[in-house]
Amino acid sequence: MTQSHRLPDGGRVDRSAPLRFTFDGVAYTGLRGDTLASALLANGVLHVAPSLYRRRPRGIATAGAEEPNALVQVDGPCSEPMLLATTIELYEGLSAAGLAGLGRLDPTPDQAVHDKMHIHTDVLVVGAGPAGLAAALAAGRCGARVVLVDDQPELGGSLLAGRESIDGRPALDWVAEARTELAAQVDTRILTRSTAIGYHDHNYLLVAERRTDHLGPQPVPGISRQRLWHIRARRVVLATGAHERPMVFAGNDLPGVMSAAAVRAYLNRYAVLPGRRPVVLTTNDHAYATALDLVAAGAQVAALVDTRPEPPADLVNSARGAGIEVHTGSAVVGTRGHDRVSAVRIAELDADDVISGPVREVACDLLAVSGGWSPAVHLWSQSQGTTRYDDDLAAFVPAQAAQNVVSVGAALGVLDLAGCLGGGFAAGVEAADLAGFPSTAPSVPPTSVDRPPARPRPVWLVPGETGDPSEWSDHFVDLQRDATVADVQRAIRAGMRSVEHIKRYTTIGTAHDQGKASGVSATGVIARLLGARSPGEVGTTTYRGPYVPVSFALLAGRERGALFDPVRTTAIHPWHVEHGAVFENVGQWKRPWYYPRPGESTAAAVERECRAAREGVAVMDASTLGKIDVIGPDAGEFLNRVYTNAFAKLAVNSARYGVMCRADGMVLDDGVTLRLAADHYIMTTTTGNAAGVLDWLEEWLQTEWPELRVRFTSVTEQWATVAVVGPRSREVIAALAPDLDVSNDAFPFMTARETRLASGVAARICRISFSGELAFEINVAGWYGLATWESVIRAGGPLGITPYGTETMHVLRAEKGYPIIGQDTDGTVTPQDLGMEWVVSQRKPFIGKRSFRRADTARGDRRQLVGVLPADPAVLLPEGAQLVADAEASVPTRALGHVTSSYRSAALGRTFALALVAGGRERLGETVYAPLPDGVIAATITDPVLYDPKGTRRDG
Amino acid sequence: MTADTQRRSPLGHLADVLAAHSTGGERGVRLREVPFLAQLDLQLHPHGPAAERIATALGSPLPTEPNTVTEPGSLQVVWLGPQEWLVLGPDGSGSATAELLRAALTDEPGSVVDVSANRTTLELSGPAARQVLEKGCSLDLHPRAFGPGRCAQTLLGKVQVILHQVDAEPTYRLLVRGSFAQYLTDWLLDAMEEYRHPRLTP
Amino acid sequence: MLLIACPWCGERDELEFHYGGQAHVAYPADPEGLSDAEWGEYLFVRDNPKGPFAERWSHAAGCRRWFNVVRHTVTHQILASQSNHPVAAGQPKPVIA
Amino acid sequence: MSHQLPEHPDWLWRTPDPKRSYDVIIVGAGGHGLATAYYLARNHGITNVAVLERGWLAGGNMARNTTIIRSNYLCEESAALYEHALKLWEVLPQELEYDFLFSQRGVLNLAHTLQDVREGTRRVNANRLGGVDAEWLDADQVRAFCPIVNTSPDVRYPVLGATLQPRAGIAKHDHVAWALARKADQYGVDLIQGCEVTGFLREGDRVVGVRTSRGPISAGRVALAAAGHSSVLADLAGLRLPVQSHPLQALVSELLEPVHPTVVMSNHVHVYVSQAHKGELVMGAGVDSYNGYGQRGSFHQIEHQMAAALELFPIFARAHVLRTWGGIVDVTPDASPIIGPTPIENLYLNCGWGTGGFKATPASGWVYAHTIATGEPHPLNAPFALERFTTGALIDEHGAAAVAH
Ligand SMILES: Cc1cc2nc3c(=O)[nH]c(=O)nc-3n(C[C@H](O)[C@H](O)[C@H](O)COP(=O)(O)OP(=O)(O)OC[C@H]3O[C@@H](n4cnc5c(N)ncnc54)[C@H](O)[C@@H]3O)c2cc1C
Ligand SMILES: NC(=O)c1ccc[n+]([C@@H]2O[C@H](COP(=O)([O-])OP(=O)(O)OC[C@H]3O[C@@H](n4cnc5c(N)ncnc54)[C@H](O)[C@@H]3O)[C@@H](O)[C@H]2O)c1
Ligand SMILES: Cc1cc2nc3c(=O)[nH]c(=O)nc-3n(C[C@H](O)[C@H](O)[C@H](O)COP(=O)(O)O)c2cc1C
Ligand SMILES: [Zn+2]
Repeated sequence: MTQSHRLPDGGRVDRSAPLRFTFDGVAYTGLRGDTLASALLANGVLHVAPSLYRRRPRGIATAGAEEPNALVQVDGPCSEPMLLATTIELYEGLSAAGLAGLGRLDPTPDQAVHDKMHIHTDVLVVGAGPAGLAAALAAGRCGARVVLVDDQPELGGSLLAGRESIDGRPALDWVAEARTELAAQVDTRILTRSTAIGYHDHNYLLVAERRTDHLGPQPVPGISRQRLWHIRARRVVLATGAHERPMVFAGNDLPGVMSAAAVRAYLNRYAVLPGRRPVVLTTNDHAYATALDLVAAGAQVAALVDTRPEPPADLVNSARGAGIEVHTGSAVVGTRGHDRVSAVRIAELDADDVISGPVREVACDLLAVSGGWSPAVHLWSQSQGTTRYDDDLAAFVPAQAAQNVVSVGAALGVLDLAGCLGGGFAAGVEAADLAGFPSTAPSVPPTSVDRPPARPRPVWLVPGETGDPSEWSDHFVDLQRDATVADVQRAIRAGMRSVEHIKRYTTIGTAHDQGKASGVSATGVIARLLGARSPGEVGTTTYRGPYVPVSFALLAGRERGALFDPVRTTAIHPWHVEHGAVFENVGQWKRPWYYPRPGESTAAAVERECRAAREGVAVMDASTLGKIDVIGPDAGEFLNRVYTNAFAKLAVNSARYGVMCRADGMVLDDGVTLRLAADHYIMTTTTGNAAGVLDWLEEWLQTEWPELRVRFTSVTEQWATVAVVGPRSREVIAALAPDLDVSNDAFPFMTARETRLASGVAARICRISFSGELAFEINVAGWYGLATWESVIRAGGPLGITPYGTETMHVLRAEKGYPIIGQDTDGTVTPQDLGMEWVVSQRKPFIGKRSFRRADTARGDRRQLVGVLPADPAVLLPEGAQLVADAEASVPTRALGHVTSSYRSAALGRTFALALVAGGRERLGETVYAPLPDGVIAATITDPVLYDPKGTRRDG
Repeated sequence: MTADTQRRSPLGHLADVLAAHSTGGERGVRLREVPFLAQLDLQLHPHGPAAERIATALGSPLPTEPNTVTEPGSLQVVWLGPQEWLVLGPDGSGSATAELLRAALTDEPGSVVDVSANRTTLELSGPAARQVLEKGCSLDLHPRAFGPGRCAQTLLGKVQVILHQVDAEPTYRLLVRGSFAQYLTDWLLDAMEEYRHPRLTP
Repeated sequence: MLLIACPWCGERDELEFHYGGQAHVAYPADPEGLSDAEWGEYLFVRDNPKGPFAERWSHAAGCRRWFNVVRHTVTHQILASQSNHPVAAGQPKPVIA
Repeated sequence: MSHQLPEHPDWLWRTPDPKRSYDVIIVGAGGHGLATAYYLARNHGITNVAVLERGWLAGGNMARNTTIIRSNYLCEESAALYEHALKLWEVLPQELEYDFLFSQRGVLNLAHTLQDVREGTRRVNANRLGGVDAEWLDADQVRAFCPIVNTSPDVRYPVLGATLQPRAGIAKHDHVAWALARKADQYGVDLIQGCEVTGFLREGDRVVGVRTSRGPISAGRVALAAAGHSSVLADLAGLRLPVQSHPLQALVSELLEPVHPTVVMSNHVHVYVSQAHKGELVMGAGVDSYNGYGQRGSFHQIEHQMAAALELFPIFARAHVLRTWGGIVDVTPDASPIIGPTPIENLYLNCGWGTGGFKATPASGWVYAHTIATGEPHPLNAPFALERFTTGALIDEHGAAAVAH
């Protein structure tokens, strides 16, 4: 394929590097330095895909991120939808297809890596056009840390598209020197191919860097495909340039209608001639350069249409001098053509934008349009800066800053190069100064000789040749949403007045381009149709991030798969893995759930584990319980205040179970606390609540009781805890801890002993039981956990010691009626509801106490914890089953309560459950019913303690 | 059987993996575990008589400038908060140091808790070490803001760490709770992967 | 991502902190002496201004200290943060009055 | 193929100037205020009503929610209220003569831990007793119902099952608001935009009207429906509420060919996602912990949301975030709303819907209109009175959903 529209020379493309690519299945060749769009145009391809709803032909309309039409799906190991041909850098073998505004997700797993970086800087400059470069140079020279980001592969911004000069030399020479100087500054970082997508509070910006996309779709080993930079900046300089606006006239969506600035970029940067017989339509000075560059490139410019009755004479003369017919005070009022513009219709407009003369048709193959310039205020607005409408510029420009930020250059509405350079430089010096790097030797800013452009004449709505706005259904306001002036008019007729309503009625501005270039044009149209004095009266819709769409994968970064969320493991974990444990996620912890033998069912494994604990000896890794050292002369007093029961008088080396409530009286956590010395306790918390409880303690100490002399240290991982449970546990402990007298008298229930194990390891052994059986907990320093566990297994071997998991632990405790916080409670349960009046001190104050007297909390018919025995002892009530009094009650009906825990019990020889039941303790013996999808289960309410209610087993 | 042969550090089984993933050179980065450091959590009022006694006993005052570390003798004292420090020492030095600190504390309110087994230490060093941390740490680690002798309690990825910069190479130490050690190591190895490959030329 | 100055550790990302709601809400001196309505108010009712708000934060992933901040709830500007005189001033002020 | 949205009607509402006096003034033209106005007229014949809105109609949370509608709440009181709403949703498109794309495509609430499974089963059983459709699905059934969900056991938090409410789904938020507004306007209700309530007119202990940015307006009764701004308004009346306003964010992708047939919510991994009619994926992110009136949130919430989304939906990797935004949600201590009279005569309160009030819109309007018209709560909102924070009779929905979209 020949590149029929490639200019013979010029441009920033590498003619020695031809690249093959396919688009919609057709093979083409382009050059390194091309975008997909410029390569297509070089091959004479303009049309991309039909429009979304009306299936109208649409072509490449711009040369950048504001593109409304040229959406493509790019093939690769995982194809990617909805990329812009105007921003995709061409690479060898690129394959893409046009999309009609609707993407397709590829189910192939995405193997690409995306990562993140967090950096800080004194000055962040966004945009490396003349204004941004000048700002970065200046700030860097002051010694500030500078980060300069730009979304293009090379620095220069709009200079890449033009033929300007700076300091009397080609502007791109200056850019090259600036780049060299910046690269030499130690503390300056340049990020190209990097788009600032978000500007958040406290000067926090997000920058999306495309690291390998230009190399092709294959992952590059070791290099993330894209990277999200999190940048905290002391000062920000926004030099994001301006977007050229489209104009709204009949048939403005035909392929071949293109932004004049884009045409200039295609000519000068990509050496592509988008049309051989163009017409230029403008409201302002800028498009004259496009017209002249077109002539220079060999095009025959059929007409230059300027809306202004009296454009600057020098511009008109230079155009006429180049052989261009100039129509002043006129506009293009319509286009002709099917798949591509073939002619435009030109007419004069009077001061009220009404057609005031004959319409002339001029043949052409391209219409370059400059509807004016909208400063790219997106990031500014995201930073909560305000904008105001500037009548002279016919644009919304930054007004009041909300953070430490300034806008410069075209982003501020400064449209002359000299102003951009000077303003950028001054802003760089100032930003550095405010960040603490005053300039010692102010250098001279670079200069240019151009002058600020003359006043534009925006024509927000070019009238149709016939009819009224309600009929102008090919005056497109939003190309991607196929939304037209007729749609806007309809919204207004329906009563809509606010730009936000019209947006939502018409969907204008909600497509992929988010109205980047067309949004202000839409405001202009609305203003016109509402009869508003100026677009400023109507305003714009809210600018929201991201500035350009970014992939989910980029935002997810590396928090995927194995790194999605931390996995916490105990010191004994390797043993559990080796011995086939099935794990349960408890918070971030992995806890053994049960240890099935080969071929064994869950139920059988749990039954076997339970039996071992009730009849022989069993062992569990209890290391995940939270542990907090509570130290100080007021430790006891402190515990008295946070627990419902008293701890101040607990004997040294004794342990006590405690319950904590929130201030509203609901159970927060429970656990056993051991007193190690007069001023030293160690508290245990539930696995999931460890961090929360420590926070809770610190909060009360620091914010309410700073006078209490007590300190907390989290020691959860300091200690590995091995629970040895069962009537024969004493034998195991005796073997392990030869120095310890393990007899009941010498080592009673709820006491602790420090000892040295036979292995030489120092241990603290407690007699605590969560199963009702004789039981011991061995605590050793975390790094001895595994060895200690192994020695327990060895010592218990002859007794058939059986490791057990959380499921067995749950069965054993439920048989004893012990609740699990979070399973048998849900934040609405008091200790009294759990039947634990005994744990609630009547004598001392504690957090939550006052709440028990509230009307509802004191009610007798609150849901209370009871046991529930299914009538059929083989039937297991599902946890979460609801209980009703009347099996026949018709729906809707109120439940009495629900089953919180339910198990098969080997010890009881039947199934059983715990439930929270309204007035449950008054209902012992009553029959209740659990209506379930596949039938009703009858059950009897009982006391929750079903196993060994007298507690005869805990001493062995 | 002596107790020491029974000890397992949380990452002991990964020593070879860490070595294999470490790289040298201009953008190299190395990771290793420094197991079994003695660690004592010390809390007390920074200006009471006990603090003075501790200064005398250690031969240097506790660091009171936030986010700094002092190095009396073979110990390192890491500032954790206005009234809290972590005293680090060589393996085995814990009980002696604890005694010294407790003795100095006497009956002044405060606490000394042996937390040697609570955390393990990862050492990350080499020219790319800072970049590896920047992948998941929001602190400003630029030499102007952070450097040898500085420390912070912060987040690396989703994991809470005590970060301590040891030297200017840079070498960092990361103290992490044992239960998170494996995950943090996986995270670090993944973040280091980039530096095993040639730099991408623009 | 707010940047919050811990009076002790310095400026850190919001993620390191726990939010503690309105500042200066003291635990009632005598809860038992309160009516249900007063107690309910203490439990559940907090100011919720649109504008400057004195609130508590705890540096949960850092030094675990609680402190007060005045933040504008629309702009998120931090208008005041409990000042940092950790050592010189001796015993840190009880934070919440 | 993507769908073009149904056309809006040719006529929506008038833009009247405020009269000097109304029987009822509703403050806030969000979904709840509009539904209240509609039902005041429809059910109670009260039409001398103004809805005052400081910004543009339905531009608050109504413009920014993820449109999830379901009634499978945990507490009986909640389920009854939300189920009343669901039944109204089922008839409203016809009644309002407006196709607001109510789509009963089902909502899955995924369970990832054994505790999630218990809670899910509890909710399913409670819902069935309450007359709310609910099913429990195991992981295979989840995959069959929504094939793009990753039900592999190898992920960090595998899907262990889900509750399904088949009648639940989504509706197009603005269309809903406009449908209500249009009918209210037809009944003669004045919808007055750009009119901020800045104070209350009082006669002794009674409220007799409001001060506004457009002058004082008197009223027989004043009913607040200001969502995130409820505390600010209550404060003007000297009332303190158990409500805190937090930022909550959401986002959309570009338009994509249909891949996601239902609505999936996961509290544990934190994902809420549906695919709207046009084709965009609509997702909710987390609530910021701190108070905020800025209609924007912290970006880490979005990043976390994306990681979570990819954990559950690997196919979303190359979808793109097109736009993010935030709302201001009014959160109560028990995550349930407050609807009823206030201690101040003639002043009524409807707030505290937090992250989940869109789905309740019709029922909220129904019961609130009843309360305003009769001075007494409707049986459905009686339990949701302000007094519950004194008695302790909270309707605690935290157990059911940390975020109750
Ligand atoms: C991101 C996000 C996602 C959500 N997702 C869901 C979901 O999936 N499902 C669901 O059920 N719910 C969801 N919600 C919650 C739901 O949007 C709200 O609960 C509900 O919209 C609140 O009721 P409303 O529509 O009346 O509020 P709003 O629309 O906020 O209406 C309140 C109105 O009061 C006005 N107002 C305030 N002060 C004054 C004053 N002084 N004078 C005059 N007017 C005033 C405001 O401008 C506003 O228009 C979500 C919310 C958010 C923010
Ligand atoms: N005469 C006129 O009417 C007229 C009109 C417009 C522009 N201009 C000329 O254009 C130039 C403007 O210079 P300037 O420096 O202000 O702007 P610029 O357009 O030259 O540079 C802006 C740069 O910022 C980049 N950018 C924008 N948003 C970004 C983001 N979010 N993240 C990363 N990069 C982003 C752009 O790609 C571009 O490279 C001047 O030379 C001026 O004369 C003239
Ligand atoms: C369900 C839903 C779908 C949306 N779809 C789109 C969309 O396709 N394109 C878009 O730009 N915005 C979409 N939005 C977001 C709105 O543009 C807008 O951000 C939101 O209403 C909040 O308003 P604000 O951004 O003006 O503050 C959607 C919002 C919702 C609630
Ligand atoms: Zn701190």
